[in-house]
Amino acid sequence: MYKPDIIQYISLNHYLILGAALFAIGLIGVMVRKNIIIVFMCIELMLNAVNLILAATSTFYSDSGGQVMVFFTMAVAAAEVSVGLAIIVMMYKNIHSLNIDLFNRLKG
Amino acid sequence: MSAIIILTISSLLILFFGFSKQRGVILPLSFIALIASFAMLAMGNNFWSEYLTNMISIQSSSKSFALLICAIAICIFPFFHELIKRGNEELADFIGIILLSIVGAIIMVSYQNMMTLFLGIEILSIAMYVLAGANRRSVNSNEASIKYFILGSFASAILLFGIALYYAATGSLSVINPKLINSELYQFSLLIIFSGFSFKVALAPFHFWVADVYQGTPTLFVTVMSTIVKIAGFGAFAQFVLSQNSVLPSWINWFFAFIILASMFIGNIFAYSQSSVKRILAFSSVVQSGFILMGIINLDANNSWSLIYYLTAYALASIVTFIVVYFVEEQAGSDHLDSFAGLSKSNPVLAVVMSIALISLAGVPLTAGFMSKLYVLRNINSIGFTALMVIALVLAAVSFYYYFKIINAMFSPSGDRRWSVHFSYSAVLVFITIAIIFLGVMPGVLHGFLG
Amino acid sequence: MNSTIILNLMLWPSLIGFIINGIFGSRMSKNLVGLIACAGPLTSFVATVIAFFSFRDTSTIVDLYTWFQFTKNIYVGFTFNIDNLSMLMMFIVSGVGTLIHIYSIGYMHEDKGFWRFMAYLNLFLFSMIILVLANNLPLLFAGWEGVGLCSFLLIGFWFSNDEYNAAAKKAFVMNRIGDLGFILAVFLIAKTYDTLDFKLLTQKFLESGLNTPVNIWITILLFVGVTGKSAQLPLFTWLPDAMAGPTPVSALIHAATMVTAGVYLVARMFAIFDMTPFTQQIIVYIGLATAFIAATIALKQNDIKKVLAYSTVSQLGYMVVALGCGAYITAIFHVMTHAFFKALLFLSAGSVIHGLGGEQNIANMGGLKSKMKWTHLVFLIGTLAIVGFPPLAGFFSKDEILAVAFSKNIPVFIGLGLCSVFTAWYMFRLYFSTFQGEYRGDHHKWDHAHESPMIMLFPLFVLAILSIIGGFFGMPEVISEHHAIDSFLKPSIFSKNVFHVSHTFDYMLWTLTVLVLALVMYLTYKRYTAKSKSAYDAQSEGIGKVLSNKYWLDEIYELIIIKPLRILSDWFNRVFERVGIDDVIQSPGFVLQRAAKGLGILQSGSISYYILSMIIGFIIFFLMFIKK
Amino acid sequence: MLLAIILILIPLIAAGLCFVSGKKIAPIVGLFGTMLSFFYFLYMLTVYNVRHELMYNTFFNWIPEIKGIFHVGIDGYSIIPLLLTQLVMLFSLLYALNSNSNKPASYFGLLLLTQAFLNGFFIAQNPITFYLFFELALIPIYFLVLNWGGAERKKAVFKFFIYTIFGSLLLLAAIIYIHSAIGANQLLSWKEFYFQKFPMHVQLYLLVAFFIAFGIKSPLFPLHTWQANLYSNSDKPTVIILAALMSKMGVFGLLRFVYPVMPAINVYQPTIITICIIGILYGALMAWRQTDMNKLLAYSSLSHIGLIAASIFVMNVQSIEGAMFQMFIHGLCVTGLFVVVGILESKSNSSNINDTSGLARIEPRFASYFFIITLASIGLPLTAGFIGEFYMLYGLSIDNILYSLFAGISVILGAVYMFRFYQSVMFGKLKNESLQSSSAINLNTEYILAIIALLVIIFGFFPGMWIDFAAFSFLEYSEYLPN
Repeated sequence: MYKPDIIQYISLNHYLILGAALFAIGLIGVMVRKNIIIVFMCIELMLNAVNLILAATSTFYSDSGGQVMVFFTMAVAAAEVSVGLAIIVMMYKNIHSLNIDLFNRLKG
Repeated sequence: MSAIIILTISSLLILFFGFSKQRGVILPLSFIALIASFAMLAMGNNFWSEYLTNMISIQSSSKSFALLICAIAICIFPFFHELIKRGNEELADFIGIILLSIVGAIIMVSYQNMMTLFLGIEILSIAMYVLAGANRRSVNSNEASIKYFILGSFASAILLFGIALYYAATGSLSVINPKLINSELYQFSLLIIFSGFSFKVALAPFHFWVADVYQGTPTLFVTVMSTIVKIAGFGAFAQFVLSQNSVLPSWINWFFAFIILASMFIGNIFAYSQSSVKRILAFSSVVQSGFILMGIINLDANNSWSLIYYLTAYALASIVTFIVVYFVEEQAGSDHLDSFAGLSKSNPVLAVVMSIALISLAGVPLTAGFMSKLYVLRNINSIGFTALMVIALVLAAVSFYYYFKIINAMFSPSGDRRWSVHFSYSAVLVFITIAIIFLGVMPGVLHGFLG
Repeated sequence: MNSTIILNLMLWPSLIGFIINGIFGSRMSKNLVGLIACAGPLTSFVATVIAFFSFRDTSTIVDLYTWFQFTKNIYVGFTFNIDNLSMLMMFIVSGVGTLIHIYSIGYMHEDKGFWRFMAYLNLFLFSMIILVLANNLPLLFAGWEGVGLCSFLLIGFWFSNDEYNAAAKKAFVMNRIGDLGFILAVFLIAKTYDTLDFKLLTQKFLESGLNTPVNIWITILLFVGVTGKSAQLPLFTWLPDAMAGPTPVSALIHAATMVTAGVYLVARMFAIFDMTPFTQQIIVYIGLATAFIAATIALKQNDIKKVLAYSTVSQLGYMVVALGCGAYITAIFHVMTHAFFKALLFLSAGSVIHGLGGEQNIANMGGLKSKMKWTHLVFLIGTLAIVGFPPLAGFFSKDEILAVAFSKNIPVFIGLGLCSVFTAWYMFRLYFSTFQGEYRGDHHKWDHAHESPMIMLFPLFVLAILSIIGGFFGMPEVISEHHAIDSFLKPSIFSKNVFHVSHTFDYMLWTLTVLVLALVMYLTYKRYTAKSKSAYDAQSEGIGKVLSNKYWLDEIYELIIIKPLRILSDWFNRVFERVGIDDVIQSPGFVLQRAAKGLGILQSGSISYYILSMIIGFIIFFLMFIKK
Repeated sequence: MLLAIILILIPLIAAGLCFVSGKKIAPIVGLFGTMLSFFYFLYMLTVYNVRHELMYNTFFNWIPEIKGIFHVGIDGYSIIPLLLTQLVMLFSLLYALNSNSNKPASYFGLLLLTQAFLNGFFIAQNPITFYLFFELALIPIYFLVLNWGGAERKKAVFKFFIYTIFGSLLLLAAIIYIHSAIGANQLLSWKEFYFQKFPMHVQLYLLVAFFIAFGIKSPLFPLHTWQANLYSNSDKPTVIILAALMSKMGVFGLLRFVYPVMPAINVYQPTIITICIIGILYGALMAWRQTDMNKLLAYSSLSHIGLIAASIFVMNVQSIEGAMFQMFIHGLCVTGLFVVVGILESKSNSSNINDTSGLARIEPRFASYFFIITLASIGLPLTAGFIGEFYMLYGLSIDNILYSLFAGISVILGAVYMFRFYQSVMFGKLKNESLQSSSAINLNTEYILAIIALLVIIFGFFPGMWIDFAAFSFLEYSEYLPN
């Protein structure tokens, strides 16, 4: 399979570190943001960070599995989004707000 | 494989029947589908797997996991007849979704490749997010689904990250005999993947969702969560460990031991102070996961049966408990301990089966729970974690405390008017209870059946 | 005649009487009950007589059956030994027992629990016979505790009175303290000599005639048992209280038979006592102290039975001194004579009480000789016998004890002499204040005062005769070469000790005795025949106060033993059980509750916190992974 | 056919029948079941050969995966506890028949279930089977007390339950450890277990586990705090089982389990025996000042059991014989005494010893039975109580005479508190005339008392063969003792 030259110059670790960084950003976002939509987007960010790693790795090993996996991930993410948005709509109907910190009635 | 297809098609059919007029067929159809798939699995022709480039193979241990899942589903389904109260569209939706989730579960326990693992987990989880929010009007249910959804997809992302690292380390998504395994990256990926699994099976410290979600979710669906999801999760866990066990680094046992310890402590301590029965059972399920994990330490194909035995015992017991909780909730409107007061007077059958199920969860001899604990404890003791075994048993005394707190409540004299549930429900419950005791009296049978 | 049959005839009749009376007594007529009750001891007595003629000077072992096989070598059977010592004791026990049974028929006739009383008496006799005939220590111990039990039952016979119950319990418990010593001694013997059979033991003792520490411990522990049963210091305080029981009980159990069991035990085990002089010293001094303390206390008692009780204690002191000197036969001799005259005194005192309708305080008596002349006569005989007026029974035995003491240890002799002066004093005081002078009580009783019926007098006469002639079995060599008791008991008690005193000493002693007695008689006559009760008031100062308060011994025991225990136990009950044990054991539970409360914040319900804590957990694992 | 396992099956089946049968029939079924097992056991006894090490045994591979073998049979140690169990269960059911409160079928079912598990416990021939019944026997008792008894029964039984479970889980840990230590060869009977040689520190751990497990069950001194409340709050037939049989489970367990840890015991003996002796005296002192009859008996049996445990720890033939015999006699006595307490309570609706007095005048027969049982329990010679105490104290004195000195003090204190109890309820003036009217002593309670009184006297005169049972088993197992 054809590898662009640039792959030779940038080692896999760089991709991994970049992915990890993106992943961490998303993760922290999930932790700190209150608006559920944003939290949701942060999760998407995490997934895409993973996608980056997968794509890079698959190219690196010239193994197509990774790229297939990326498509799977996208599809799954889409499904998640659909369900998630439905749940969020329900939430808005119930408490007329998108702040997840209002959801701490179940505890202890 | 054909089981998966049968279930998928039937779930689509059921969703379709939801709109159309023939609604009586929904439950029978689903039931038939389950039994058919069970039979298919039992016959176990692996005809399809090479068409899927060996991404799924329902072989020895995964086969027994899949069988277990179907069997448990068959045990649960009769109670979904209760859903008819909620109108037929919902009935169709929920049944369809549950069938799909079972498909996901079967995929989870039989994957050979990270892609199918991820796919299975997501199918199962997304279905569960929906079920958690099944009571659209109830804020609790809504909160449960939100929490489950956010935390769950977060965990999936973590797992996926682990998978990606694994891929980066080994250069292949297949879990079968990975290469380059002595790289740091590989071990790090293991750490992350196991953390992801731990979330799915609610092991401390990744257990936080479990209590809130169980409490908010409609109880019938909690039954599914606490049985099928857990079996599937541990099945996937076990599959991964089995595939890697030749190359797992030694520190992973300590990692497991640490998780077990954490689960024992946190689960018991939190359950100790609860007054909502569903929360008690939720936290106790954390403890039980800890015990099950004992079965996974240095798992290999020879002693995977002990894991299956434990899962069976746990699943049977928790079906009974949650169903009883469901009926009590129907009557008293809450799952608080006080609403169990006098159950022995108002409905002796439920009281007795609940007691036996709880006794089995606590692990008294002649119940399945005792045998399963015996197996896993002996397992960890034989690999030198004697201290861990002792601590686990000492903490189990606490678990006796909260299980028998429920029994005390049920046998307290404040018995008000009698109320009874439909005969067939009681019959199924009694049947399951007998199964629990039978497994406890003749522990060899299941192993023999699994071959 | 076959020894087994004779033994069975000696042993079982009283038990059979007990069973019959105990089960059917409530439905049977009183005469029948009395008949059955008396039949038991009488049969034993006859059997003893037969035994006396058939196996004299032999030691006949009868093994009925195996009680238990204790260790490989130690066989503990229902085994009995008919030798001269046990036969002599049997004569005393069954003979005096029979008389007292007969007496009781008259004495207790009016009582509702007559049948119960007779049954208990029979049971007592059975236990006593086991004690006397037993051939091994456990069996002797069985009798030993059996008599304790019966004394418990009989002291508390009128059980609706709580003081009597208390007295009964006190007696039993104090005996048990002694019994613990006894049983420990048994263990030591079993460990050291590997047998519990008297015959073998005596042989082994004589073989290994060593003064080893273990032997000293054995003897001391045995003697602890003796102090309990034979009312020596420090365990004698139960005996005066035991007078709560009906008078025949006091006569039979607490004067004639049970309390002499200790003396009998030491005489049985003479061999080991002979080889431990240290213990013998202890025994001598304890005996002396007991005799002295009891005698002095008796000087100030006004209850007719209490006086006799204390005199019993002091007489037991005499016997124990004799034992300590190694004069076992002398001790047994005094046991015999004492059984006669003390039983006589108690029974006649009982007859007085009976006649006066339950009056026991001598301050309210006097001049009774006109009312009950027979009782007066026999009481006088008893008094003379106990004070040792020649030639009555007490004279010879007591004189022998004094001689022994003189030959061993002069101070002890002087002490004993002093005691006998006291004895004379309180006995004559008792006699004069009861029978001489004028009556001091209320006249209602005086009018009803009457002589006892014949059935009560007959035993008195028999005992009176015995108290007169009883001494002649043991004439000192001054008078006759033949000392009957001595030669009779030698086969059983062949201890080497010899006591020789010069004849001049004997003569001096006798003259001194007579003179002192005459003096005391005169003084007491002057003092206690007066009309006023002033002589009977408890003094409020000086030595008199000490005596009338019995040296505060009970109070001291209460203070140093019972009270601390009670406080301790209350403290256990109120505080320690809860705080000291329960809370400590449950502390993990408390910790758990705290932890559950404290960790509750982790489950805060907020998603961000959940994720945070998950991340923290993950980081911990990551660090583990780094370190690994 | 003679098989030990039938001793489990008979009561088990009877229990099942009780559960299904109605309120009227259940008592008869239960009584029948108990009598059946009683006579079956007697029949076994007639054929039993004293010198035979193990008879009537059954075993099969119960948990094949871990070579867990189910093995029941009768050896010398089992005989006396089994006899006690059959007798006491018979008495307990007889008493339950006439206790005026109406008992549903499940009550008798649970009693029978208890008997089945207790029989199983006493005939268990290897640790796994032993543990199985050790924990099972707890469950029916738990439900018995939970549903029938005094006001605070819930709290009391819950405490008891959690304590006992804690102990038995430690025992489970120990057994699992032993089981995997034995490894390849299977743990068929006690001998394989006794054959094990563990390193010293392991022995110490095991010893601690055993001591806690059985010490809670018995109970021994520091672990007894559940006892008094439970006894005073549970129904009489139940408390009879608790005091007469459950407490024996503890000491019997010690007897079964101390062999492999004997070296450790020999090292730490002074400490262990001291703890036991403290317990003996503590129990006696506590019993002395109690006013509640049940609590008095509870503490008195704490004292007695402490003595038994101590003499098991010194482990010589006399002490073991004595312990065995005393288990039996204490079981009988405590049964009788609790029946007496039941009668007294039903006469003067109070369990305070000061609320009853002077009964001897109106109930002479009852008084004499009570008195004989009291004498046996304070160990008077020619009653059976003496034999056991004599043997045990001698066994202690073989190791150290001081042990028997201090343990012997409890014999004195025993007389103190038992006579205090007896005198204050039986003697004195007849306080309230209501006692006179209500005669709660009906026929079958009187039978129970008479039989027990007779037995303690008979065993007092003829203890011989009963002691031998224990002796032969001891000699048989003693080859595994360190010398």
